[in-house]
Parts: sequence; structure tokens; C-alpha cells
Amino acid sequence: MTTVEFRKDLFADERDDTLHEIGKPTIRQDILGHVTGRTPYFDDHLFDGLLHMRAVRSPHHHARIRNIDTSRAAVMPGVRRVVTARDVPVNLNTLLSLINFGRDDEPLCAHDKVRFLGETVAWIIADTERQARDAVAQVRVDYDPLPHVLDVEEALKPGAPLVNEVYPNNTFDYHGKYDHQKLRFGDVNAAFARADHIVEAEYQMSPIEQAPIETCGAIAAPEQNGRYVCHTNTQALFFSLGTTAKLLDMASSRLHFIGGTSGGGFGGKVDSIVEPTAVLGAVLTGRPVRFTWDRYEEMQVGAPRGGERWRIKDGVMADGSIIAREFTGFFDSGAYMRLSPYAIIKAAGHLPGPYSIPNIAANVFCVVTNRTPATAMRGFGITAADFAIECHMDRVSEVTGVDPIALRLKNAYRDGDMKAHRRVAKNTALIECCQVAAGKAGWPLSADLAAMTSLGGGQGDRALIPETATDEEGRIGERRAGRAPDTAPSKRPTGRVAAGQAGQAVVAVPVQNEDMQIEVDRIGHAIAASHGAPVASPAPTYARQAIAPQRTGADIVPPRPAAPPQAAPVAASRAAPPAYAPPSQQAAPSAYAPPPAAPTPPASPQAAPPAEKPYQPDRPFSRGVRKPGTSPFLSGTRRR
Amino acid sequence: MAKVPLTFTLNDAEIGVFVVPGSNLLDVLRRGAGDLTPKEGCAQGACGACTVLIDGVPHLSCLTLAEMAEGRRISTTGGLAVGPELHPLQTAFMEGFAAQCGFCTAGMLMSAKALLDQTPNPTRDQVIEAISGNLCRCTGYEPIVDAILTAAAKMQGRTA
Amino acid sequence: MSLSVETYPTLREASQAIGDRARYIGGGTLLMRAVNYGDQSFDRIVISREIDRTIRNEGQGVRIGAGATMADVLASRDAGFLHPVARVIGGPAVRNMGTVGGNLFAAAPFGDFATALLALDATVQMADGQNQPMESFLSGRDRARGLVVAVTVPRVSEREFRFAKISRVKPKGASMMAIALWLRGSGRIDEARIAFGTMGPTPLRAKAAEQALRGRDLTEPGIAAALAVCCDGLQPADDPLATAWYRRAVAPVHLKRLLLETR
Amino acid sequence: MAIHRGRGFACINYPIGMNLGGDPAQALVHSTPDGKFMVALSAIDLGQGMKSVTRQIAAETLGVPVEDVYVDTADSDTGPHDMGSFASRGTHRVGNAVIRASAEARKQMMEAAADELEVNAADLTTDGRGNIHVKGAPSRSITVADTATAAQFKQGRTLSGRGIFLIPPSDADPDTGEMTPVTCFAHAALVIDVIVDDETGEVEVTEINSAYEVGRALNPRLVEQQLIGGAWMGVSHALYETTEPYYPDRSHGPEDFNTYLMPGPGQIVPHHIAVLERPAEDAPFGGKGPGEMCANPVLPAIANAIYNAVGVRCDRLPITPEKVLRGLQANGGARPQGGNNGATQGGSMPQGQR
Repeated sequence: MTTVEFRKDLFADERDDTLHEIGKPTIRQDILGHVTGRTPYFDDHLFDGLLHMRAVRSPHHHARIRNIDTSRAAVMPGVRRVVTARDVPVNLNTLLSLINFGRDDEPLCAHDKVRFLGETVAWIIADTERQARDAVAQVRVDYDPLPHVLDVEEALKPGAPLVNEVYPNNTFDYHGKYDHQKLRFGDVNAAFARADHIVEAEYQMSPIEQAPIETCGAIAAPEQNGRYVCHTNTQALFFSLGTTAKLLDMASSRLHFIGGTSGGGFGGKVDSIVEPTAVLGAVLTGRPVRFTWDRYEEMQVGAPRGGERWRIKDGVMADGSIIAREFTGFFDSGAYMRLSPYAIIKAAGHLPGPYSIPNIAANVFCVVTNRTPATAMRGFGITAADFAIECHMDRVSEVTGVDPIALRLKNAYRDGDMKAHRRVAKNTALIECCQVAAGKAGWPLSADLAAMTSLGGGQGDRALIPETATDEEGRIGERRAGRAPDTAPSKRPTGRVAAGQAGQAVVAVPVQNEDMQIEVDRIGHAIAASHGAPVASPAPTYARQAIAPQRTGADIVPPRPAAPPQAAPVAASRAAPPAYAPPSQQAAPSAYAPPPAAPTPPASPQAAPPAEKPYQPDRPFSRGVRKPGTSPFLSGTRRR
Repeated sequence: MAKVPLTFTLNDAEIGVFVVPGSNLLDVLRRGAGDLTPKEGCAQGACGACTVLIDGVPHLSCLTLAEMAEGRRISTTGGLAVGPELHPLQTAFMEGFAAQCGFCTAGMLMSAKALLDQTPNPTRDQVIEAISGNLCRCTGYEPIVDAILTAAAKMQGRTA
Repeated sequence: MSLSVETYPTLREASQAIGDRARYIGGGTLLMRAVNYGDQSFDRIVISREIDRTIRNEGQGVRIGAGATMADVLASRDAGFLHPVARVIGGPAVRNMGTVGGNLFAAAPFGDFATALLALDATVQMADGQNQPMESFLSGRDRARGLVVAVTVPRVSEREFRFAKISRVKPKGASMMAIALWLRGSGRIDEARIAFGTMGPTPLRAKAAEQALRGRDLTEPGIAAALAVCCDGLQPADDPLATAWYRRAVAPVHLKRLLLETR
Repeated sequence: MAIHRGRGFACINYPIGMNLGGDPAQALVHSTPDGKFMVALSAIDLGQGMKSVTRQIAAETLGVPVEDVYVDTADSDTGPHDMGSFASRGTHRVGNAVIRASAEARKQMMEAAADELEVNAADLTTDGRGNIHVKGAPSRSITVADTATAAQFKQGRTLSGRGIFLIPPSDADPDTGEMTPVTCFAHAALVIDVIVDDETGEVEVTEINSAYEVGRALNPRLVEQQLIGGAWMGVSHALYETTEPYYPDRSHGPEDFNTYLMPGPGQIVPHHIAVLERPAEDAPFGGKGPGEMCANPVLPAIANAIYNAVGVRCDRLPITPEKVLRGLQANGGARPQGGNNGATQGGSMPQGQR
């Protein structure tokens, strides 16, 4: 059913494919454990006297807690301890405080009010899980329900219920200045005015559960010497350890976290809630305590990928060139921030998608609502934006009549192009992906589109930072006061940032000492020309299964002659990153020599397909760089 | 709370444990008998990670009342390999990259074993049907289906 | 409120033991989930040593012991006409556990087998010897007292009985909708019974559609009137799988496909 | 009353690693007395293959066979600090830390071997099969095992290494959004074929043709696992999954896997994948993490394919049959869009004749 081919012919001159272990289909280190059932997940550790901990959860979206009566629960059979907010030493945290981002806004256990359905208001620790459940059912909480808000744009209105007092505007406050993250590049309003078409639409993604088959959980137990061991399936061992140390006001050296093996995560095991809870239980009882979410909790209480809403407005010329793109985005963070505000910066940096568009504006909001807090998931911050962008590209295609793939290729970003966040694009490969996917599907492309390359960008205005229109709309607090009704980027810019304004790119910290530096001829890619000429193969393909017919593009479209080879200058201009190059080599132009003897047949007009027929790519879709000599690692056969 | 005695055969070993009334078999296997190979994914009967064979046919151990396992013959992935010799299904899952996080694997293997015990030469659709109660979040199922077919072929002396 | 498990030698005694805080366990697929999630509405689990898993011809019908699992149904030649129903319930493990008796009590989106039994006008036999038609049994299901020991299903030909389970997950998934048809007559429909699952709190009959099919043939014009009224009397609700609106919108489509066998 | 075929396209890029940096990863490597290497990490293997890919990276950097390396990710007492496995940072950040730690250990190993062979360490190389020899003179060699034994028991030298990789934290500009988000991007493009039932709104994905650019396939089978599983998840996200089916209304949230829908094994989509490798400068051996990005293009490509099939724009995820059906009703029926998109079996056919 599935076939996989490795297009070794593409970018072959940037790669050394003769490495020993890299690139080999070595079987997984953990697979024997998986197939024998011996892989130790967090719950596969047995403790004598293990206690079980369960949470009492809010039945309201938003309510003040008047009173919690645990007296009946406390005397239930098997109950060892009732735990409430008072038992949490430091009952306020935000996950990213460990990297100094955001304000502490979330209690481990609610005390004054609950802000979402399912929020923890107390815990029971008992001998069996059933006894803990029975006692949970006997905790009486007196709630005073409050008005709640569940829609991101409703939450931004002046009269909306205030969800979380730490964020009094129902938004994350960015940079102490605005209630959203701005992205400004060029002048979208001026470009809209001269565009042939304006294309607008709104997109939305509902919350999605990470749904690992193993739910979030931890077992904590007293160790020797006043330490606590915690077996956990966290995706971030030190995040969880650090969060536990903070919430329990305990030196991190007293915590011994064991994990590293998780039954799926997909982003849902970053939040570090089960770990401090289990350790708290172990501290309070002096016994091993297991705290794990059941499937209901995993689905409705554990954080999902949050909902998002995006509006896109494009200014487009008749030929399909997109000259301006404006975004208004809303991330539904739920009742607490966790990772959402960070993901919004990630999203803002990602805009406008993989395209070179000269005028960009975006306002992206992180909105607090009375729902389950959101967190990471596979593609965090990007998935919904990409959904919106790529659906929108098809709308633009329809309006302009330009073929969907042609439209993307026309606007695709390439090496050397300036991106909206004011850094130069490099190592791009969008064009080649489009060409290869089209070729595999038999989607026809014109000859000029088929000959495009990611290496050929950065010319003219594409490399420049334009003069940029700015505004100061949406200062913190203005919206709630009714002075900032519009969420979209301003129609009336009040400031200008001069063309060419950009700071320094941030690069990796160099190695601590020279010994940690892998030799440049062993890194396997085009940093320096000091190793032997690279080799390429003619596009090995292997089918996953013998029963699956090997699929090649050749049966769909006729072969074509090779396109002209790419010139060297682009490669020659690339500088070695400080991360790898020893200090002495940093400044040197690190041209990875283009293959000197590549027998590259130049495309001749005669050999080109008849002009009246649409050009269709064949496979391999190289830019004509087919070199002789094949690495033993590129034989195209699956090494089983 | 008075525990009650329970005896059963687990992978050819006689097991006697005392269980809390109302316990599910999964909990008894894991914490009572110490066989940690069946996993709890939902305790709702919807994920299949706890699948074991009772008297040779697949059951969800999370939905099996422990008392109802009295005297029954229970097989888990813990008993699949014979000594160091892996079952062909295990080998096929290994070589076929049919697991990622591995949490569903033990349940998948039990469902697959039940199929191959009954149907040594299954069709692809029969394999799909056999694992239809076992969820996998990582692989997209295809490598698992392929691995089961590969194992079947190998056990029959064919090459898939 | 710890749980106790009580074992009785006969179904009759087990039947007398169940009550407000005591539940009978058959296959466990419904009850053990409630146990695992701490259901506070009962604290006694009742087991019967006597379990009736037999499936046999009896008069004009097939008698199926309430303890028969879906796998038992699939293994029975006598119940062959019910194989299309049993086959689409759960995965193999669920079919080895879930019983016919339990399915009668399964709330939406489960209860596909009960839907089929409703269309087939099965009779439910209680432990106290009382018999009840499926329809009245289902309407009083929440107040039911006593154990079901068997159901008796009229023996029908595979041609007369049709079943469709509409699920978004393949090959196994919960029902967005289930439809069971018992169609009698040759050429024209003399008698039709139509039952929908997951179109109300219990499986329900589409009586207006049954009426509208009478005397008609199975052609697009012939069934048009029945399709138009097929949701009359049904009470679909919104749930995670679909809205009531969607269920009403596609019920005639799926009924049409089942009637015309274009699925 | 028909089944309509449609074809959709989408392409994406994806930033690799935790945005704006500030997310260090560390690694420690040491050898056993007989020349096997242990790598201690606090990274997490949640199925993506962290243990396996860092094992290959360590073996490659050390110049020893992969069988002679074992990676442990379990323990905060022995594994040095790492931010965690998320944001596609594992391969990039941890991989780089492992390279550095392994490079340092290799340096010790080569010096130990040089002492034993009485040559200059700079003149030595590894053969990747457990031997260290003089460049150009394979016969003048010593095994890694003998080297480690000599280092341990004779020379009093550890064969060990430390590594850290950090992109320093940075910030975004409040007014322009200027930032250095990440340093490397993965890419993908795909063509998706669907069929849409215009009476029920049901959508079935029938084929995917894709191209994924992953920098370097550090282990082609692990990459393949991600791409196949990721495409499945993309289909699931596009058509099935949500915890709030009526978002922003909070009601009817699924509580189990019976009502939280995901495609089953009977819905495996034929998928023809091409893997492209354009190594990223600062990534380990050029490899970018493929795990997150591979699901993303599937969602819009399906929405676009549905529009192509029946003319209904599905702008709200997940694209349930109800949303498609409501769109069809609003349009007064299916409006197939066609197009010169190479679809081999375009057009529509009566229901029942698929």
C-alpha cells in the first residue's frame, strides 16, 4: 500500500552519503522490549503498600468555591489522606517560568474559584483506586457559579467574564505592551489598495486530544536520605522535576525522576501535573502513591491542542502574485496559559507560511477562556495556521485562475529570500517538494515551473526588508476598556520602520572546548569542501512490501530531458555556522564545491517537450545533476 | 475488606492470589501476578492494550471480573516467547518496525496470535478485522498489518 | 462502599438477588466499565454459575440464551441470519465477551444487536418465566426488574432480514446509526418492520415507514413515501458522533441504500 | 446521489526546535572497560525513536559500530539536563549534544589508541567496525576494545565526553515581530485524492502522493515510521478528531475511544512517499525532525480535495460528514470543480458503483 523512495539525486551535492551508521535502517534499540512486553513504562514498577490518588473535580466552567467539606470522605474505608490546596506549599505556577516566560497563573489545586470544567479542587489518597473513587464521590463542594466565556472573541469583549485574575484582560500580555503578538513587514494596506483581488476567509480548528494509548501518570515514593523517586511518563523530565521542586518548595536534589520511556505523548505529557501531585501524595503519606489520569480525564481534563481561529486577507495580482497577506489569529488557551503564549510567538514567526510575500501583517491573540487549558501537540502553533494558509492558497488559486501548485511555486520562498520575521531564508526545499509530489501524482506542471529551484532566490527585493508600517493599537487593557474594538492589524498605521532594519540573528553557542567539535570532514554535509567529492545515485526506490507494486512516476508521464544545472554562487555564499566550524574556519567562505565533473547535459530546446503540451515532470525530478558513481549505502534496496 | 482467593493458569504457571472483590483481571495480572505485559489504556474496553487470551481466545482483561477468571487458562505476551526464542510475530514486529511507543504492542500481539492460532493463512482483511479492537496512535496500522502477514507467512514456510 | 461479588448457583436465584444496589454481570463489557470508573449506583455484583449460552431452533424461532456471546452467535449455524449483526459488534475480544442479554441493556451508541432483535420482533424471556416482546421490553428497559434468560427470534431467511451499521471507523466503530429491516413478501412488501439504533434512547421502530412500505415494491418510487416519513417517531439526539439534525438528514439515505441494496 | 472524486494539494514548512531558543540539551558519553559506549540522556523516547537515533548519532561520531552503543534516557540522577521531547527539538538539540559528547569521547579514545600504537593521534582514524588504525595503513591498528582496556587499566584515562547544545534565548520585537524563530525548517508537499458521498457528506481519502524534505534521513525506517503514522494522524485530524465536537460549545465531549474518533486499520490510505534530504547546516548530520511536520499538510490538502470534489469549502476542523452535507445543501448540491490536476479518475459516478 505504501511505497517509499529516497530521492538521493536531489541536493546530492550538499550531502555525503557514505557515513557508517547515519542513514542506515538499524532496528530500534527499544524494540525487543516492546515485542516482549518488557519495556518499563512508568506504571510497570511495583511497590509494596502502593496508595492510589484521585482528584475531586469541578462540575462547573466557572464558579467561586464557598466551602469544601471533606469530613465524610476522610472517614471512608481505606482513605489515608484528604489533600486540598492548603497542602500545596507553593500553589501557583506557570510551566514556562522555568525559562522565565509568563506569569504564575495556575494553582495545582483550585482554592478560591474554579475556572474550567474538571479543574482539581481536592484529592483523596486511599488503599485502592476504587476506595479513592468512592471517597471522591463523598466530597461536598459548595460552589457559587459565575458567568463563563467559551468563545475566544467573546472573551475579548469589554463586558466578558474575567477568567483568570492574573491576566485581567483575558489575554496574554506580550512584551508588557500589547494584548497580542504583532508581526509587521512592509505595508499591507498600501498593497491591498493596488491589488487586483482581495481574498478573505476565516478558518477554525477545534481542540484535539493527543490521545496517547498510555494516559498521563506518575508513581512517587519516598527514597532513602529524604529523597523522593518519581516514575513518570513525562515528555520533559526536567520540566516535570523543576515544576515539582517549585510547587512543593523542595530542593531539586531531593527529587529523583525516572522516565524516558513513554507510551506515546504527542505533546500531551509536557504539562507536569501528575508528577508534583504524586510526589505531594508521597510526601504527605510517607508511602508510594500512584496518580494517573483515567481515559475520561485524559480526554476532557488533560490539556488538548487548543482551538484556534484564523482570518486571512490576501492582496493578489491577476497573475497570482500575492503582494500582501494579513492574519488575525486567536489561540484558545483555556483557563491557564501553560504553553500557549509561547506557541503564538512560534506561529507569528511562521507566518506567512513558506512563501515570499512582500507585505505582511499579523495580530495573534492568546485568549483565556473557561475551558480545559490547552497545551502542546504534534505541530504545536503551526498546524491550524498551515491549515488556514493552505486552504487560503486554494481560494487565491480559484480567484486568479492560477493552478494550485503553480500558485504555490510562484510564491514559494527560496534560499536568500527575506522572511517576514527579518531573517534570511536558507536551506529551503519547498519548491522541490512541490515538484516531486506533483510528479508522483501526475499533476502537470509547466516547463518553467518544473525547472524552478529553491537555490535561486534572494534576488532584488526578495532579499530586502521593506519600509514597514507600524501601529500601537491593542495596548494592554485598551480592549477591555472598549478603546480597541478591532482585532485585525491596523488600517491606520501611525509609525514607520525604515527599510533594512534588522537585528542580529541568534546562532547556537559554540562548543565549550575544541575536543567537543566533530571533525568537519565527518559531519556529512556541505559545510566545507575538505572531504571527498560527494556521490549521488539515480533515485533509488524501494517499495515497503513486495505485495505493493513499486510506484514510479515513469508510468504516468513521459521522461524529460534534464534541466540546466544550478550555478555554484549560492552555495559558495553560505557561511559555516559557528556551531560546527572550528573558530579558525568560521570566517572562511565554506564553499562546498559543486561537483566538478558532473556530466550535466544542458537542456536543449530540441529535446524539450512540444510547447503546446503542458510540461509534466518525470522522476527523478532533479535539476539535471545526475552524477556517476553510487554509494554502497544508496543501492536502493531496503536493508532488513 | 476481605480479599478472596483466585487461582488460574498464567502462561502455563499455576497462579494463586488474593484479590479485592470487584477487581478487574488486568489489575490482578499486573499487581497480583506480576505480569506487567498487558497494559491499561482506558479501562473502558475501547483500546485493546489489555488484551489477553482466556482459554485461547482474546478477552479484554480490564473488563473481565477477576472472579470470573477462576480456573481459566490465561495467556499474555509475557508467555509468547519460548525461552529466548521469540515468537515469529515478535520477530516480524521487530523487523517490520511495527511499533513506535510500544504501548499497544503487547495487546496487538495477543490479538494477532489468536488470529494465527485459528487462521494460519489469514487474508489482509482478516488481519485487519483481528486487530480492529486494538488501537495504535503511532503507526497508522499498516506496519502492524504487514508484520502479522509476514509472521503468518513465515510460520507457514512462505515468504510474504 | 466497597464492592462485593455474590455468586448464585442458578439464574433464578441470581435474578432474585439483583436490585437497587446489585447488578448482574454477564460478559462484563458494560458492567466492568462502570465498576472501573467508580459507578456509585451499585455495590454488589451478582454472578450466576448457571449461564445459558445455548442457541437452538425452537418452534418457528431460534432461542438464544442470554449468556450467548456475539462469538457464540457467529459460531451458530442456526443463528446464521444474525451473523451480519454479530460480526460488526466490537472487535474480536468484545465479541468473545459481550452477550446477547447484555446488548439488550446497552445505551446508545451501543445496542446494535437489540436493534436487530427489535426489527425481528423477538421475544424476551425473563427469569421469572414471563415473556415480553422486544418493543415493550425496550420501552420499559430502565425500569426492568429481573434477569433476561433468553430471547427467541423468529427464524427468517437471509433475504428477508437486512442490517446496516453506519460507523465512521472501519472495520470497528460505534454506531452513528444502525438500521435493521425485516421485509416479508415477494416482489411487493406484505409486511415490513424497521428498527433504528442510536436514533433515540433505545432502539426504536419507524412505524410510519413500515406502514408506507406495505404493498410497495423495492424500487426508488416504491420506497419514496417510506423514506419521507422514516424519522417519524424517532428521537435522535446530539452526541459526540453526530447531531440529531445529521441523523435525521441521512436516515432516509441509509434506509434507501439498505432497501435498494446499493450499499 | 453520487460519489465524487476530488484532488487537493498543500505544501508546508516547519520550524525545527523550540522557538526562540533557550532550550539546552546535554549528553554524557562514557565507555565500559571493553570499549562499549553508554550515552546518558534525559531526553524522552515517546515512540519517535529518540534512543535509536541518538544511538546512531553517537556511533557515527565515535566511529564505532552501533551495536557497541547503548542509550539510556531514564534517570535524572545520571542523565544530564534536557528540556524534553517536544517541538521537534529531539533530533536537533539532543542530537547535537550527543555529537559533542561523542566527539569528546572519541578524542580521548584516539589519544589512548595513539599511546598504544605509538603514533600521533591525528594520524589515526576509525573504520566503524571497532578498529582504530593509522590512516592509509589499516594493518597498524588496535581494536576499540583493547584501547578502552588500556585506557582504563594501564593509562588511567577515561574515554568519556560531555556535550551541550544551546541556541541562546531571544525574544520577538513587540512592534514588528522581528525574531530568530529557529534555524532550520523541514518541508513537505502532498497531493491527496478523496471521494465524497454527496448524500451523506462522508469523505474517504483514497490516495496520498507526497514529498517530505527531512534534512537527512538519519534512519530511513524511523523516518518512514513518522511519515506513515503522521499522515494517518493528519487524516484523523482533518476528518475525525476533536474533544469538543461543537466547539466553542463545550457539550458532548467524547469520553472514550468509542466516541473520540480516529480512522481504524480498515482505513489505511495508499501512500506514495518521496523523501528528500537537504542537510541543515546546524542539524546533526543535517537531519531535521520529521515527526511533527508530517501531519500538517494533510489537513488542508483534504479540505482542498473536498472542494475540488463537490465545491464545498470546509474551513472548520474537523470536517465531519455533517459539515460537508450542510455545505452541499447550501450550494444546492455538488459542484465538482475539475481542473487539470492529473487526477486519473476524475469526475463522479453513481453511488454504489465505486
